Amino acid sequence: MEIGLAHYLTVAAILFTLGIFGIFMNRKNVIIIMMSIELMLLAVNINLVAFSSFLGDLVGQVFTIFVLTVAAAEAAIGLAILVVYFRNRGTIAVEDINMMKG
Amino acid sequence: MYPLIVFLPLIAAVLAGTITLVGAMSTAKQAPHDSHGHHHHGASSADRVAQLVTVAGVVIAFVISIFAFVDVALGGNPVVIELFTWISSGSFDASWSLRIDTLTCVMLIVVTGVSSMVHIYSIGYMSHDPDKPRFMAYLSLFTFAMLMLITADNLIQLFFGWEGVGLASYLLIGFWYSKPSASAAAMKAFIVNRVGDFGFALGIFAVYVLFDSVQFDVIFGNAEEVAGATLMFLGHEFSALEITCFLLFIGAMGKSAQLGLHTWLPDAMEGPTPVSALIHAATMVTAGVFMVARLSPIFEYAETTLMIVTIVGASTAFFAATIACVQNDIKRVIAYSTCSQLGYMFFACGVSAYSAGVFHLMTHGFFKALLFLGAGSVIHAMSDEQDMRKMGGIAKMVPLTFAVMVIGTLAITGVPGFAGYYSKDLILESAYAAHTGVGLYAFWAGILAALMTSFYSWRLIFLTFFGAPRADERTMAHVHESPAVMTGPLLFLTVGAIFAGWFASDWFGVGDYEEMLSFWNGAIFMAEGHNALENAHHVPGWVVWAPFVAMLTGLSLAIVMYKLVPTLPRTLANTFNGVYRFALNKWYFDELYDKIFVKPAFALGYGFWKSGDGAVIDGCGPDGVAAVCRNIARRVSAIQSGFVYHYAFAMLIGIAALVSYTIWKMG
Amino acid sequence: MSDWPILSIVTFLPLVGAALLLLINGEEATVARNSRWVALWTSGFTFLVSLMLWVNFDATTADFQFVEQADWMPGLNISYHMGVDGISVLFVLLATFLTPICILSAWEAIQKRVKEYMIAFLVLETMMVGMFSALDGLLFYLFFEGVLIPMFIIIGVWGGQRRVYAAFKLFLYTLLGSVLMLVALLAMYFEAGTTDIPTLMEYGFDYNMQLWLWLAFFASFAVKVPMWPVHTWLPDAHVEAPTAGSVILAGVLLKMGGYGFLRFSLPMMPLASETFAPLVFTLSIVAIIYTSLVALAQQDMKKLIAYSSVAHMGIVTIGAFTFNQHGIEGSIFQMLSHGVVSGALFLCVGVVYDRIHTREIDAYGGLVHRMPSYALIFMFFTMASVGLPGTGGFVGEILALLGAFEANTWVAFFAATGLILGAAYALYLYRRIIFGALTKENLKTILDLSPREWIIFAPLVIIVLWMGVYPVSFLDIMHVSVENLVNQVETAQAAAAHAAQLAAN
Amino acid sequence: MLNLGAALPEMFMAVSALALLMLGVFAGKDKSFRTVSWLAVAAQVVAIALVVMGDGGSAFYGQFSADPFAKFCKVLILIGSATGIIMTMNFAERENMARFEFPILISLATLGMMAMVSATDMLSLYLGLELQSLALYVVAAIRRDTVRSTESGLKYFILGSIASGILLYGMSMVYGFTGTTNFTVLGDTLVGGELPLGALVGLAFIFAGLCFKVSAVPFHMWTPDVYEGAPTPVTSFFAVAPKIAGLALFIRVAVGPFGGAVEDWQQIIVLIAILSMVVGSFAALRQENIKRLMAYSSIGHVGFALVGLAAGTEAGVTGVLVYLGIYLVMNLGTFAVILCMRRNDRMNEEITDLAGLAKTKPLMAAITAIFMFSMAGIPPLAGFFGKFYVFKAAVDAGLVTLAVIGLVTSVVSAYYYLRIIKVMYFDEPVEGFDRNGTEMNVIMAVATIIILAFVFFPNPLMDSAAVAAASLFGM
Amino acid sequence: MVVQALAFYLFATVAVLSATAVVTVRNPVHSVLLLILTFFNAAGLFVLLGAEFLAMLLVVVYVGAVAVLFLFVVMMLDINFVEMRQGFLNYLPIGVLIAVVLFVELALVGAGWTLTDEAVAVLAQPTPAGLTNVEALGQLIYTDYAYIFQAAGLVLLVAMIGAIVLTLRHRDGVRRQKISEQVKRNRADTLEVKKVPVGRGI
Repeated sequence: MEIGLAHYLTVAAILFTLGIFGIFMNRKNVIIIMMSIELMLLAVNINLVAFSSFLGDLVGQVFTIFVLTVAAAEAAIGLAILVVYFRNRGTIAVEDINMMKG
Repeated sequence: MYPLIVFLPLIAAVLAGTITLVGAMSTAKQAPHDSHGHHHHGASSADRVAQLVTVAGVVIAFVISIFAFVDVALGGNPVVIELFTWISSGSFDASWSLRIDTLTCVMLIVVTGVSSMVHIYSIGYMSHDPDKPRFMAYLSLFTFAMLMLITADNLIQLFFGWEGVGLASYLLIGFWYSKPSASAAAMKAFIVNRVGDFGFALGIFAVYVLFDSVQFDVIFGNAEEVAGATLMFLGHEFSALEITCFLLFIGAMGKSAQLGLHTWLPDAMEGPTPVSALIHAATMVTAGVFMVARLSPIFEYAETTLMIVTIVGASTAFFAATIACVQNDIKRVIAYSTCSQLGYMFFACGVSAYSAGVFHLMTHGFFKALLFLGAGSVIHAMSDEQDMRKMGGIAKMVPLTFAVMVIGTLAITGVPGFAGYYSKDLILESAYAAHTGVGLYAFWAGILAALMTSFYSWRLIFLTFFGAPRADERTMAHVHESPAVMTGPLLFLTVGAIFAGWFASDWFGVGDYEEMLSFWNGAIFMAEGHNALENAHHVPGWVVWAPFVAMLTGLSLAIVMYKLVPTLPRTLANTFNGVYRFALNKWYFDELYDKIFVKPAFALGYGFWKSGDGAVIDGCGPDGVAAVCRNIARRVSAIQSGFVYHYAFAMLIGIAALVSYTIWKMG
Repeated sequence: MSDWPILSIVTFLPLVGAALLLLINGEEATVARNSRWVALWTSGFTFLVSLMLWVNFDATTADFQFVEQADWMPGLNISYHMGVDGISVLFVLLATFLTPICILSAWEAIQKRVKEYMIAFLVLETMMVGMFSALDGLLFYLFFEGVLIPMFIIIGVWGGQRRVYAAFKLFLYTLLGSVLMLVALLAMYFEAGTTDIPTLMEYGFDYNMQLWLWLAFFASFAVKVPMWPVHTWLPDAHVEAPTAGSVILAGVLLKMGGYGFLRFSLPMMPLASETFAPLVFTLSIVAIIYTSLVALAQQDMKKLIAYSSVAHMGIVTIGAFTFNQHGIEGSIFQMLSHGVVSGALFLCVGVVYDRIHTREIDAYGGLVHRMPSYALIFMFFTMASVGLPGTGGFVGEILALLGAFEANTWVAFFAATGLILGAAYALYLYRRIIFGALTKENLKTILDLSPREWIIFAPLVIIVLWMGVYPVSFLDIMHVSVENLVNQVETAQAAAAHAAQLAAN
Repeated sequence: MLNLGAALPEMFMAVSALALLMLGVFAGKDKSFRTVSWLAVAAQVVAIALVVMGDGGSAFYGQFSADPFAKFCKVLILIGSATGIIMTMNFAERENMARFEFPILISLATLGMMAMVSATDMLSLYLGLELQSLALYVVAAIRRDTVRSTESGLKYFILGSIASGILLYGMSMVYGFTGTTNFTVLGDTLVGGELPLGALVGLAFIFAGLCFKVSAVPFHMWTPDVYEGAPTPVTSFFAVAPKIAGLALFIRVAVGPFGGAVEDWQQIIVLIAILSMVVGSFAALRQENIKRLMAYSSIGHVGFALVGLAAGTEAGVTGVLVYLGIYLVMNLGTFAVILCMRRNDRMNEEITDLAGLAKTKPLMAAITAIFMFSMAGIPPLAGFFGKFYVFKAAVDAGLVTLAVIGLVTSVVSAYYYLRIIKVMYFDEPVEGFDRNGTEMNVIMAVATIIILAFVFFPNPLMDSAAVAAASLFGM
Repeated sequence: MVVQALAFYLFATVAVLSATAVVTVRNPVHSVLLLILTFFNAAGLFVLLGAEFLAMLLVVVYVGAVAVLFLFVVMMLDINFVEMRQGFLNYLPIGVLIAVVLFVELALVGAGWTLTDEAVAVLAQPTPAGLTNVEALGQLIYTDYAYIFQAAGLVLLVAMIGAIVLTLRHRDGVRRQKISEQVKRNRADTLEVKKVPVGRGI
C-alpha cells in the first residue's frame, strides 16, 4: 500500500483536531492548553512538510522553519505571561481565569 | 355703505373687547381677595363706553339695514359687494363678499333689529353684572357673525358665519363661567352644533364637486343641469342634489335645533336672558331656516330631501311642544317653544313655501324676542328666580311686563291680527296645499303643535302672573318693574309682534302671489309644480279655521287647568305618569346621548389610551422591543462567561460552521 | 440680492450664533443673560433674512429658486444642492419664525445651563431650515436626522420627570424609521446614480421598486408625522419636553414627515403612492378618531395637545395623498397653521406651567378670574385648533377635507368626524382649565401674562388671523408648485394605467 | 527583486526601535521612559512622512508591496499608535507601568502591522501578524502586578495562539492545494479556473483566523475581557491600530488572491458581519464598564466595516477604508475621554462615573457627546459617513437585507451611546474629574474638529481611500 | 515501500496516541513528556517525507528548548492536580461531535488532493536536484526569504523583550551584591561610637 499525501494530512488533521479539542475540553490548567496549541502547530508543520514533499517545492519547508521559530517565541511569551499571572493569582487552573466576563 | 352693516358690530365688538381686557387685567392685578366676591354695582365709565359703542354699532347697522331693505328689497336692486379673495386653490375660489338681496334684507332687518333691542335691553338687564363690556362685546360679535352668515355670497363664507355664531353662542352661553353648568352648556352647544357642521361641511364639499364652485350664482345657475347627476357617497350612488341637500340640511338641523340635534338649545338657557333672546329670535337658530331658503334653488330639485325636511320639521314642531307643556323653568318653556316654532319654519320650507318659512322666521323673531326679554324682565323682577312654580300673582306689580308678555303670547298662539297669526296660518295652509302625504302629516302635526303652543304659552302666563304668589316674601317685596332701558326695547318689539305680520303679509305671500314673487326678486326659488304657497289661497275653509280652533282649545285647556281647577295638572300628571315623565325629561334625549355617545367616547378614549397606546402599541412596539432587546442582551452577555474554554468552543463552532458551509457550497 | 446664497445664509447663520455663544464665558448670570440676547438676536436676524425668500420668491414658476449648487462629494456625484419651491419655502419661514419665539419663551423658564440651551436651539434651527431647503437626498437626510441630536439634548436636559424615557423613545423610534429611509435613498442612488432630488423626481422608478422605496420612506415619515400606530413617542416627548421644545416639536418637526411625503413619496413614487393611498387614508382616519378619543381622556394638558397633534396631522396625511390640488394645498396649509397653532397652545401650557409647575389639568380651574388675557389668548388658539373659520386652522382643514371628498367620500366622511371630536376635547380642556370657580389656593395669586409673554403671543395671533382671513397670500405661493406636483403624479399614474391597458390588450 | 526602497518606512521603524532599546537600556531603566516614548512618537511621525513620500511598489521578491492601499492603512496605523503612545505617558507614570520597553513594544507591534498590510505573501503575512501579536500579548499584560492585566494578557495569548494555529492551518491548505503562497500568483491562478476545494477550506480557516484578529463574531470573545483587563491606554491602542491592520489584511486577502472567488466567500462575510453587528449592539446594552462597552462597540464597528467588504467591490473597499479612518478618529477621541476619567488620581471605568459631566466639565461632556453621536452614526457627524459609504456599497452590491439589518442594529447600538450622553447630561453630577493633561485635550480637540468638519471636507479622506482601493483592484 | 509504510504507521500511531494522552492525562508533567514523545514521532514523519533538516530542528528546538521550558515551568509553578468539576460532561458529546465532524471534513478534503498542472506551474521554489535538504533550504533562507528571516529575528527579539519585561523584577526583600557600594563602604558610614554613661544603659 502506498503511503500518500492523504495519510499525512489525516495524521495532521487528527493532531489538529486533538489540539482544538484539548483546548476546550481542558479544565485542569493552562499549560495543557499551551501544549494543545503546540499540537496544532505541529499539525500545521506536518501539513506543510507533506505538501512540500509531494509538490516538490521547498517553500513549505521554509514556511515550517519560520513556524517553528515563531512557535518557540510564542511559547516563551506565553509561559512568561503564565508565570506573572501565577504570581498574581496563585493558580493557573482554567476555571479560575475568570475575573472578567459578561 | 352696506359693509358697514356687517362690520360696525365687529368693530364695536373689538373695541368693547379691548375695554374688557384692559379692565379685567387691571382687576386681576389687584390683590387676589378682591378679585372675586367683589362686584361692581352700577357702571364704570369704561362700561359706559363699551355699552355705548356696541349699541351704537348695532343701531346704526339697523338703520342702514332699513335703507338697504328699502333700496334692495323694495327697490329691487340686489347687489353683491366683493371685498377680497379669501381662499383660492385650483378652481376652488371663495371670497369675502356681501350678497345683499331681498332674503338678506329681511334677515338684516330681523337680525339688526332684534339685536339692537337686545343690546339696549342688556344695559339694564346686566346692570348688576361686573362684566358688562365683555357681555356687550360678545353680543356684538354674535351679531357680526350672524350678519356675515346672511350676507354670504358663497358657502364658505356662510360657513364662516355659521361657525362664528357657534363661537359667539359658546361664549355667551358660558358667560357666567364660574357656573359649571354654564360652561357645560356652552360646550354642549358648540359640540352639538359641530355635529351639524360636520354634515354641512360634507354638503359643501358635495356642492363643490358637483358645481366646481361654491359661489351661489354659479350653483343656482347650474342647479337644473346638475339635477339628474349622481354622486357616489359612502359607496352608494345617490342622486347628487339629494345627498348634497341632505348633508346641508344636517347642518341646518344642528344650528336650528331640529329633532335629534336640539339638545343644546334648552341648555343654552344657562346664558343671561338677553342671550337667549338673541339666540332664539334673531341669530343662530334661524340660520338653518335661512340656509334652506337661501339654497332653495338646489333644494327644489331634491324632492326626497324636501320630504325629509318636512317630516323633521313637523316632528320637531310636535315633539318640542309636548315638552314645553310640562316644563317648569320659564325660559325652558320658551326655549322648547322656539324649537317647536322652528319646526314650523322647516316644514314650510319642506313644502316649498320658503316665503312662509321666512315670514314666520321674521314674525317669530319679534315675538320670541319679546317673550324672552319679557321673561327676562320677570326673572329680573323675581330676583333671578326662573322656576314658575315659585312665581305667580305678580301681574299687577309688573304691569308693563305683564302686558307685553300677553301680547307676545297672543302673537305666538296665532290670535288673528297678531304677527304669528299671518305666518303660522300661511305655513299650515301651505302644508295642506302641498297635497302630499308628508304635507298632510306636517299639517296635522302643526295643528296639534298649535294647540299645545296655545296651551303652554297661556300656562306660562297663568303660572307666572296669576294666582297666589308662591315666592317667599322677601322676593315678593323686591318685585319691581324693570327700568326704561329694558322696557323700551320691549315696547319696540311689542310693536313688531303686533304689526309685523300684517305689515309684511303681502310680501310673504299671504296676499297676492305675484306681488310676493316680485318682492323676492328671485332670491327664493320655487320649482315648477311646487306651488303649495300659491295653492294655500285655495284651501278648504276648515283648513283655514283649524289653527284658530286649535288655539282656542289650547287656551281653554290652560284656563281649565291653571285657573279653574288648579289640582288638575297634578292629577293628570299622576294618572299619566309615564307620559308626563317622558315629556318632562325631554323624551330622555340627553340621557340617551349620554349613554350612546358621551360615556362611550370617554370610555373608548380611556381604553384606547391605556390599553391601546399603553398596552398594545407601546407594549408590542417600543417598550416591548426594548424588553426583547434587554432579554437578548442578557443572553448574549451570559455567553460571555469569562472562561477560556467557552471562548475556544465558540471558535471551534465557528470554524466548523465555516468549513461545513464551504464544503456544502462546493457540493 | 438674488445672487446671494440666501438659503445658505439662513441655514448657517444660527450656527454662527451658536459659535458665538460658545465664546461666551464668565459668571453664570452674565453668561445666561448674554446667551439669551445673542440667541434672540441671531434667530431674529435669521428670520429677517429669511423674509428675503418671501419677498423675492417668484410664485409663477414651479422651479426651484434660490438654488445653490456646489461640489461636495464629486466622486459620488453628490453635491451641496439647496433650493426652495412653493412647497418648501413656507416651511423654511415657519422654522425661522418659530425659533425666536421659542427662544423668547424660554427667557425665564430656563434658568440652568442657559448657554447650552440656546446653542441647542440654534443648532436645531440650522437643521430644520437645512432640511426644508435641501435638494439633495443625502443632504436632506443629514439635516433630517441631525435634528435628533439637539432635540434629544433639549428633552433630556431640560425636560420633566420622565425625560430620559421620552428622549430615548423619541430618538430611537425616529432613528429606526429613518435608517430604512436611508436604505431607500441608497437604493435610489444605486438605481439613478444620484441623490439629487430634482433629478430623482424626474427619474421614474419602476413599479416594484417604487413599492419598496415607498414603504421605506413611509417608515421614516410615518414615525415623524406621526401616524397611528407609530405615534406613541409623541405624547411622551411632548409631555417631557420643555415648553419651547414642545413648540418646535409640534411646530416644525412633525412637519418634516408631511413635507417628506410631498417631496419624496409623491413625486418620486407616484404609482406606489397611489397603491398605498388607501393605507395612508386608513391609518389617518384611525389616527383622527382614535387619538381624538384618547385626547378626550387625558389628564395632562400637554399630552392632550400632543394627541390632538396626531389627529391634526391625520388630516395632513389625508390631504397629501388625495393627489389633487385642494388636498395637497390643504395639507401644506394645515401643516403651517398647525405649526403655529399647536406651537401657541404649547406656549399657553408653558405660561401656566411656569407659574404652577404642573401640567395636571385637575390642578387648574377658574384661571379666567386671575388671567383674563391669558384666557383670551388660550381661547383664540383653542378655537384655531378646532378649525374655526377665520383662523388658520380652518383653511387647511377645509381644503384637505375637500380634496379628500373628491378622492373618496368615505375618507372625507370619517375624517370630518375630527370636526366634532376636535371641538370636544379642545373645549373640554379649555373648560377645565379656564372656566369654573377659582377655588385652588395656589391659583389665587397667579399672575396674568407678562409683557414678554405678550410679545411672544402677539405675532402668533396676528399670523393665525392672517392665515385665516387672507390665506391667499400663502396659498398663492404654493399654487404653481403644487399644480406641478399634481400634474407630475397624474401623468405618471396615467402613463402606468395606459401601459397596463396596453399590456392587457 | 529586492527593492529595499519600498520598505524604507519599515526599515526605519525597525532600526529606530532597536536604537531606542539601546537608549533605554543604557540611559537607565525608568527614568528614560518619557524620552523613549517621545522619541518613539517622533520615529512614527517620521515613518508617516516616509510612507507618504515613498515611491511604493513591490519588494522582496513579491512578498511585500507598498501600494497605495498599504500606504493608506499604514498612515492610519501609525497615527493610531503614535497617539496611543502619547496617551500612555501620563497614565503609565501614575499607574506604575512606566517602563521604557513599552513604547518599543508598541513600535515593534506597529512594525508588525505595517508588515501585515504590505504583505503579499502568506509567509510575510504570518510573520507580520506574529510580530504584532506577540508584542500585543505582552503589552496587554504589561501591568504585571495586577490580576486583571495579566489575565487579559493570558486570555489574549491563548486565544490568539489558537487563532494563529487556525490561520496557519488554512495557509498550509491553500499552499498545498494551489502550490503557491504568493498573493499575486494565487490571484492569477484563480482567474484561470475554479479553486480546489482544499484551497477554499483553507480560505475558511484563514478567514477564521483573520476574524479573530479583527474580533468578528464568533471569534470575538476575547475582546471584551482583554479590553477590560488591559491598561486603558493599551486598550485604546488595541481598539484602533491592530483592528485597522487586521481589517486591511482581511481586505487584502479577500479581494487580492481570492478576489475571483467573491461568490464563494461573500455569504460568509455577510453572515459574520451580521453576527458582529448584532452581538456588538446587543451585548453592549448591559455593560457598565466603559472599556467593556467600547469592546462591544468595536465588535459592532467591525461588523459595519465588514458590510463594505461583503460588497466585494471597489466601492465597498473604499467604504471600509473611509470607515476605518473615521473609526480611528472617533476611537482615539473616546479613549482620550476615558483616560481623563481620573478622580483623586485614580482611574474610573464605570459609565456612572461620568454622571453630570456636563456640569462639572461642560466642554469635555460636549465633546464626548459628539463622539458618541458620531459613533452612533447620527448625521451630520463623521460617523454617519462611514456607515453611509459601506452601506451604499452594500446596497449597490444588492445586499439590501444586509443593509437593513445593519442599520437596524445601528439603532440598537445608538441606545448605549445615548446612554452615555444621558449619564453625562441628564444625571446629577458626582465629584468632578481631575485636570486633564494637555496632550489629552489636544487629542480630544483634534478628534472633535475632524468629526465635525468631515461633513464639509469629506474629499481628502474619500479620495485617498478611493485611490487605495483602486490599487487593490488594479492588480 | 513496506518499510516506509510500516514506519509511517508506527510514527503516526504513536504520535496520535501520545497526543491524545497529552490532553487527557491528569499529571501535567506526564503531559509534557508525552508531548516530547509526540514531537519525536513527528520528527520521524518528517524524515520519511525527506525533510531531514526540519526533523532535526524539531528535535533540537522543540524537544531541546520548548518542551523543556514547559517542563521547567510546570515544575516551578508546582501546580496542584485539579479535579474536574461538575458539568464537564454536559457538553462533551456535542464537543466530540463537532470535533469529529471537523476532522472528517478535513480528512475528506485532504483525500481529494491531486497534483495538478496548475500547481506545478506556479511552484516558486521547486526542490532542486542534487542538493541536500539543508543546503537547499540554506540557499533559500538567506536570499529569497531574507525579509522573512529578518522579521523572524524581530519576532524573537520581541519575545525576548516581552519575557524580560514581564518576568524580570527587582524584589525588595532580596539582597543583591552591589560591588561598587560594598567597596566604597568605610568605617565612618557604618560605625558610630557612643559613650555609654555608667548605670543608665542606652
